[in-house]
Amino acid sequence: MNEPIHNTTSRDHGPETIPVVELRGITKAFPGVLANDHIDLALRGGEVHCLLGENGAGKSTLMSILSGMVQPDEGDIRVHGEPTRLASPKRAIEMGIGMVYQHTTLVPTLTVLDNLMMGALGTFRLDEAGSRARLAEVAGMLGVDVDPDAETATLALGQQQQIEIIKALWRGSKVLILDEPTSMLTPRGVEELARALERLKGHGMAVVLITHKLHEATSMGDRVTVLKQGRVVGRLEPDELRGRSHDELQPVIVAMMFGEQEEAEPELVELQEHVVPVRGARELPREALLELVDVHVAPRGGELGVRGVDLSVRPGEILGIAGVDGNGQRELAEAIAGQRHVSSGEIRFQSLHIDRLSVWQRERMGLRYVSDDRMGEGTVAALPVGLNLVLKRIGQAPFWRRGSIRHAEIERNAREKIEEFAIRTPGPGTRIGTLSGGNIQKVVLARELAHEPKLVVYNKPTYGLDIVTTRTVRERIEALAAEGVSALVISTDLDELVALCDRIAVISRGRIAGIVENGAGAAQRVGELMVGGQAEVA
Amino acid sequence: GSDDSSSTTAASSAASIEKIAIAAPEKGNDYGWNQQGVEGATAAAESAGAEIDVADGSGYDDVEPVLRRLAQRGAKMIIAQASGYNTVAPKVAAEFKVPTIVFDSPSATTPGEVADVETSSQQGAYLAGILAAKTTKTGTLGIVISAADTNWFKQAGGFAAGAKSVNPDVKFKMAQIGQAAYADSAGGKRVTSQVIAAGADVVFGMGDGASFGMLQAVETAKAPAGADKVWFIDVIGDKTPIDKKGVLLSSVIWDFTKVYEQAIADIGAGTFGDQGYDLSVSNGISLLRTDHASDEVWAEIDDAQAKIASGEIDVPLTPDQAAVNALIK
Amino acid sequence: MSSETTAPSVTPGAGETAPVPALGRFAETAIRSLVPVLLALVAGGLVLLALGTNPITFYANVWSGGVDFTAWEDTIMRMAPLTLIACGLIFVFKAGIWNLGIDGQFLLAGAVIAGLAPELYGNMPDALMFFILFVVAGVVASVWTIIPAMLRAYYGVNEIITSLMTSFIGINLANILIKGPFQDAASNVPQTKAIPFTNLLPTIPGTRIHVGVIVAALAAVATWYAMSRTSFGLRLAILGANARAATHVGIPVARLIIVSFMVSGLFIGLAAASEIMGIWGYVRADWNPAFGLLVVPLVFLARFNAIAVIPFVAALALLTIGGDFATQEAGISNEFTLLLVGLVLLFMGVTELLGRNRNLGASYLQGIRRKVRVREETS
Amino acid sequence: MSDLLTTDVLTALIAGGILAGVPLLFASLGEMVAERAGVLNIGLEGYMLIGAYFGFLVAYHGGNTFLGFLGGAAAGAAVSLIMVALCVQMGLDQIVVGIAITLVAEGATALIFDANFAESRPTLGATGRIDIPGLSQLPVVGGADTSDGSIFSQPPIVYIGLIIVALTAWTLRRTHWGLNIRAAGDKPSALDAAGVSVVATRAWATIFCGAMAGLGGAYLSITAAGLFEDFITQGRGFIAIVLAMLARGKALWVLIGSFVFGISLSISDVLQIAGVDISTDLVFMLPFVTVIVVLILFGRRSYLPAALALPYVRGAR
Ligand SMILES: Nc1ncnc2c1ncn2[C@@H]1O[C@H](COP(=O)(O)OP(=O)(O)OP(=O)(O)O)[C@@H](O)[C@H]1O
Ligand SMILES: Nc1ncnc2c1ncn2[C@@H]1O[C@H](COP(=O)(O)OP(=O)(O)OP(=O)(O)O)[C@@H](O)[C@H]1O
Ligand SMILES: [Mg+2]
Ligand SMILES: [Mg+2]
Repeated sequence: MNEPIHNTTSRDHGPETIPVVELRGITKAFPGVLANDHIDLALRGGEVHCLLGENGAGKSTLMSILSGMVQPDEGDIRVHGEPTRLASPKRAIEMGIGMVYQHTTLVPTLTVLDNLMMGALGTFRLDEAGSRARLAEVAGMLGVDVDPDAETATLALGQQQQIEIIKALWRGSKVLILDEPTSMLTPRGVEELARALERLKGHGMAVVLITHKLHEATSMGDRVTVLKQGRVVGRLEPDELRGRSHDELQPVIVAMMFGEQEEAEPELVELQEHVVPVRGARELPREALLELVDVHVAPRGGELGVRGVDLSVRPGEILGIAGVDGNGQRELAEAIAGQRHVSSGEIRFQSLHIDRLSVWQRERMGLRYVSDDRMGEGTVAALPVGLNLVLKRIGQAPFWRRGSIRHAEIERNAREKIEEFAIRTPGPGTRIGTLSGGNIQKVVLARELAHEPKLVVYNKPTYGLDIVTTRTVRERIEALAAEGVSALVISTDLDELVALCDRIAVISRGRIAGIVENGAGAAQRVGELMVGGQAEVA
Repeated sequence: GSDDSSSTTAASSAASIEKIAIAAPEKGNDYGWNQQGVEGATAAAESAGAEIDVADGSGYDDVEPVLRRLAQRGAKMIIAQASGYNTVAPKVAAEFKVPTIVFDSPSATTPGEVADVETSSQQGAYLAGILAAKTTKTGTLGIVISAADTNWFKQAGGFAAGAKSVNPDVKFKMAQIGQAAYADSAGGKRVTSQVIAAGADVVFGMGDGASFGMLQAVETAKAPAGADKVWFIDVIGDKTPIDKKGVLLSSVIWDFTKVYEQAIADIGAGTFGDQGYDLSVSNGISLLRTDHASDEVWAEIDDAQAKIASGEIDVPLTPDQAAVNALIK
Repeated sequence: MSSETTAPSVTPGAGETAPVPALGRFAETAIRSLVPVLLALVAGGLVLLALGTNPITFYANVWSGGVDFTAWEDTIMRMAPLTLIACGLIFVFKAGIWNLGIDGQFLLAGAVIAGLAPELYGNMPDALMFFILFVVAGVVASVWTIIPAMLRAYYGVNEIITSLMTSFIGINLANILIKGPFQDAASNVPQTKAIPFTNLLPTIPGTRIHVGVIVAALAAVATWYAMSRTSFGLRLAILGANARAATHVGIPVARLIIVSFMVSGLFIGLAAASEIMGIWGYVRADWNPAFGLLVVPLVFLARFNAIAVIPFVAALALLTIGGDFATQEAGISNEFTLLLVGLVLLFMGVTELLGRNRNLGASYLQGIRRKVRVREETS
Repeated sequence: MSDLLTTDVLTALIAGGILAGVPLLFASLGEMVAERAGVLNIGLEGYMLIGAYFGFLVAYHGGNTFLGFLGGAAAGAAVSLIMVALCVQMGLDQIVVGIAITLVAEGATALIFDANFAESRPTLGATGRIDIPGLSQLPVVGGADTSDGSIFSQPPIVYIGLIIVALTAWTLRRTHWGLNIRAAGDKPSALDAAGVSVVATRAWATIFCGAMAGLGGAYLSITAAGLFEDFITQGRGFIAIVLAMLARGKALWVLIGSFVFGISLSISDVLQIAGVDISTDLVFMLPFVTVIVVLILFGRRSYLPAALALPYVRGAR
């Protein structure tokens, strides 16, 4: 271990150089799904290779094969030209492949240093001193700063992401795979990541970057591969990327990703994040639908809690909550939804005090919550899609009559929602846990938006979604707002908030640092508040 | 009680009994209660010329099917060798009209169906007390019981009374292993060691499996100050075959043979169940004779036994801990 | 792969939703139930041979001991408490809650009603007395689950620890009650006063089988219905599958934990009432049939299905009743029965696993399910 | 009451506490380690029984108690291989298999013991002790000249046990094995992703658990009872599980818990011997009642590994 990262910069990547890793004809089937269908992919040193594709296209599966987590049904893998079987993550690590998974692989109860030392070979005793030195080295290479003794659970997601990257580089990897590393990061975090990747490229590393944000692909990627339904449907070589602007590249990529669908070209062009216009002011009723007065929520292990938040949302209004992840957003959302007690202060909904009402009662009043943790709490993986769609209606007509389930109603409802939200699933009876993230998110939305919502709290509603799904979700939020359904949209993605909201509040260290009316220059001011808010306490 | 003088004549006249059966909770090789029961029943069957059907190791919980099966297999008398059987056995007896012997349930005695056996084991324990008091060097006697069991309390009291009849100043260290630690041999060893550490050099131990732990504790114990050896007095059965270290001073033997012979005789005479039986020094309770005590001591014990049988000595009955405590304090 | 399988939305037949033909499913179930029993019998037979016992005779004796004469009635009666306990366990296990304090709950309820019965007996119609005793037993056992339930519900204290601890305490408490306030003054062994065996639970006409068996059968049907058809059952299933999701969808988790614990106690109490009022009429100190440990695995093998658990319970009852006779005949320790039950469990697990890999159908065990799915998928 | 204060009685109290506590110490130490790795060994009682039987057997035939301890540990480890194969490897339910192991062990040991030793009922002699020079002459805590010793006069296995406790604590905290074990219980997917075999980590932890429980059982039969008896463990395996969980993953707390429990059993004996009339039912309940009361009064979330009793399957959804 601890071997220094090679400084062999191989800037020239002509076809004559052997790729660090080469995948040929990789095929992988899951029940009902062909996740990877004869995929070829070559990764070269000193390059960032962007992997794009809609939700469920098979990106994570392909990378899991590369990291030894999943075994392919067919195809072969060459590392430095040598045919290699990556039978386990251990083998992959030995072959110099480091992976940052889509879902965190840090042990929350361990310290940062423990997490990094895990799996290191050679010694019996933990080599703390050596590991600290190594941490300093890798952190320096990435240009980040981490506390080795912090308990991992207490760190913000952005910091956890950095540790994941450090972990992937820890044993001197030549290949670094990042599965959607940016979806939780602020624009600043993304910039930092981009700089770090630049440095790694400089050290000759091959980087795979999976993202749903095309501008990240065009700005950071040296090479692009687009997957669709398990197949490679398009590639952009370095010479095709170099020297072309984002606006030129975007339609090309979009066409590759969604080209076969019936959507018309002009619409597709509108998918570009920056094209969505900033919302103008709307006429809204005066009286508040939801009001928070000096709300405090006690923190649980590692959280900040909420410390005196005042907010009000009017009928039909879309209020954004911007801020770096881990500043009390989840606590706030859960307090409104009723999943947590408010330690002091008041929550009023439709002028009623709801502090003491249960989740269930609030749901019946039309207060809905789209959780940011769709796998952990939003759905029950072992239950079928059909039941997941009615989880918040258990015992209610028409799905239950006198306490007994009516399968026909549930099935009918499921078919309706699958159709309406274009959920990709083999059927209503499929266990939801096997769907791709985007499709799980659609099930959650379909459930929350049914049965006359009045106000919906969305926590990172488009996290991890592909562009088409993202657009669908945003359109729904707007369409509902037009019908008078309010929305509280919590997001770390400023662009999203600017595109959607009437007003944007900035949350920082459990407090509201300020509220900005959306309009020209709003993004600027929100950004300032976010920075200022941090500075205020730090 | 019943007179035992007629047992031999009765046995020969009871030709109608072809088969007797016994159900016992544990296996009949425990050097204790179950072995005594099975051996007694076997001997009684033999002397009556009857077949014996042994259902040992029947446990306590599934005994009804066992008893029913014994009845259905043609037993003409069933011995339900456990006080824990004393509610189920009469039920089966009534249904199959089989004379049945139960224990510790005087009210169950029913003419023609059920006869209860009471054990005056305190009488034997009294003799053990005499032996212990004659043997002890430290003047402190240990009493270890494996459970809060009436039979154990009765014997503890008899033991104390017997010892005090020899030496009123003798001290007692008594301890119970657990609520139902009949088979906790590790507990038996632990508690016995502590009783010895508290000064006892003769330990009167009552338990089933736990007795083996007590015996082991005595075997490995360091004698308390003033004594050169620690002795063990057992109950019910005869552990001589496994007493490798020669620490078994004696045992209060419960021999059921005569009682069972009497019951067979009573069936023949049509008087079964008219009254219960009493196992006493006159028909089966005795002290195991070893050569660890002098002949004078044994003579004294024989004398006491005769006096108990004749009623000259009245051994106190101590059915619970409180009654025992009153005696040993 | 054909091109049809490329789109994620096709081949609905694969995996999850494939309908299994009814006969095939039945055959599989039969195979899965019989093979492990046969394997266990073979393994047990080898042990018997080693001990110098003829296995064929031995097993024939198990059967005849459990069925011949009137033993079949005992076997059926033994099923009553086992089934009731199994029902109780389904309510907690399905919710992912480990109530392992069965014996304490069972004995405490038994001790209380055994102490109460002589007081009521003769003062009211028997039917009323039995009703009261069943209710009291259910209430006592379910009250005895409250401490583990509340500690789990409000403090998140692991209920395996607390239910085991309260079980030890309950067993001791039952003994204290039996030897103290409930001691039969007329008896010099520690036990409660008995109600006459002629006045125990009524029997099914023409048999000795007490009506506790009917209570148990009704309980099994009710449990099955509640778990598979009602919203209550689904809430328990969600709690068991994902407790955070339960909170999120508005299930009152703390309350549900307490309710499921108490329902499980209720059934365990009913089991005690049925056993004591149906068979014993009193309780002896130190009486502990220790049903808990035997029933827990059956509930798993039946995959928390109250109807499916009945054949397992029947097999266990037959084995415990007939095993006593067979071991006596063979002159070996009756603990052989335990060995056999344990072997059946082990082989059931193994068969299950092999069966899944040969795609015999759905699995018995929660745990292997996930594992096996992936195996299939990766193979 | 003055009887209570004699040095002999106090020594016996400590000796009794150690006799009762050591089997629990070994078994719950093993269980604690396995639990940290995510394996719940409900079959601890079974491991202990098998360890007790084979420990006794080896000590009896080999004529050497130390061999007996090794034999018990080896037998316990061997039985735990069932758990390794069925649960750790194949992912069968840990509770079902654990209970099956207990039942098989209860049945098998009773059966074999009955067939081999029911008539002869052999016992072993006292286990040899080592006296810590100087200290073993101290009153009460010394115990050189008493039957069962005291703190400074115990069989080597007791001191070895203390060393194992210290080593376990150190290993869990300071070594790669320890780190792997902690990760395997809290987040096995992370351990797997780091290139360490979750199966191997859990397997070793389970084997350690089996060996320790077997050793505890062997101590029970060889030293604490000096003989074997059907069901000699008398539910101690389950008490050890409770103690392991209460220890919250800390070896030191296993040590404290075991001896507190041992001493509390021993105290009830001593009180009775001293003539204090006390129900053993009550005394036996006391440690548990105390813990429950403490939990109710100060009840806070108890720490148990997040992945306890869950099979790990790479990439499962
Ligand atoms: N373990 C599994 N069991 C069953 N199906 C699976 C499994 N893993 C992946 N799939 C399926 O394989 C397909 C590809 O999934 P994958 O996670 O690779 O998509 P992705 O491109 O990473 O999507 P996203 O952008 O949502 O992360 C999906 O349809 C998914 O449902
Ligand atoms: N009370 C309930 N009401 C409605 N649906 C339920 C209920 N309990 C479970 N379900 C769901 O209904 C389906 C069938 O239930 P169940 O788990 O009993 O069947 P199963 O044969 O065991 O299925 P599996 O093989 O998936 O375990 C499952 O998807 C289950 O999640
Ligand atoms: Mg993915
Ligand atoms: Mg199911």
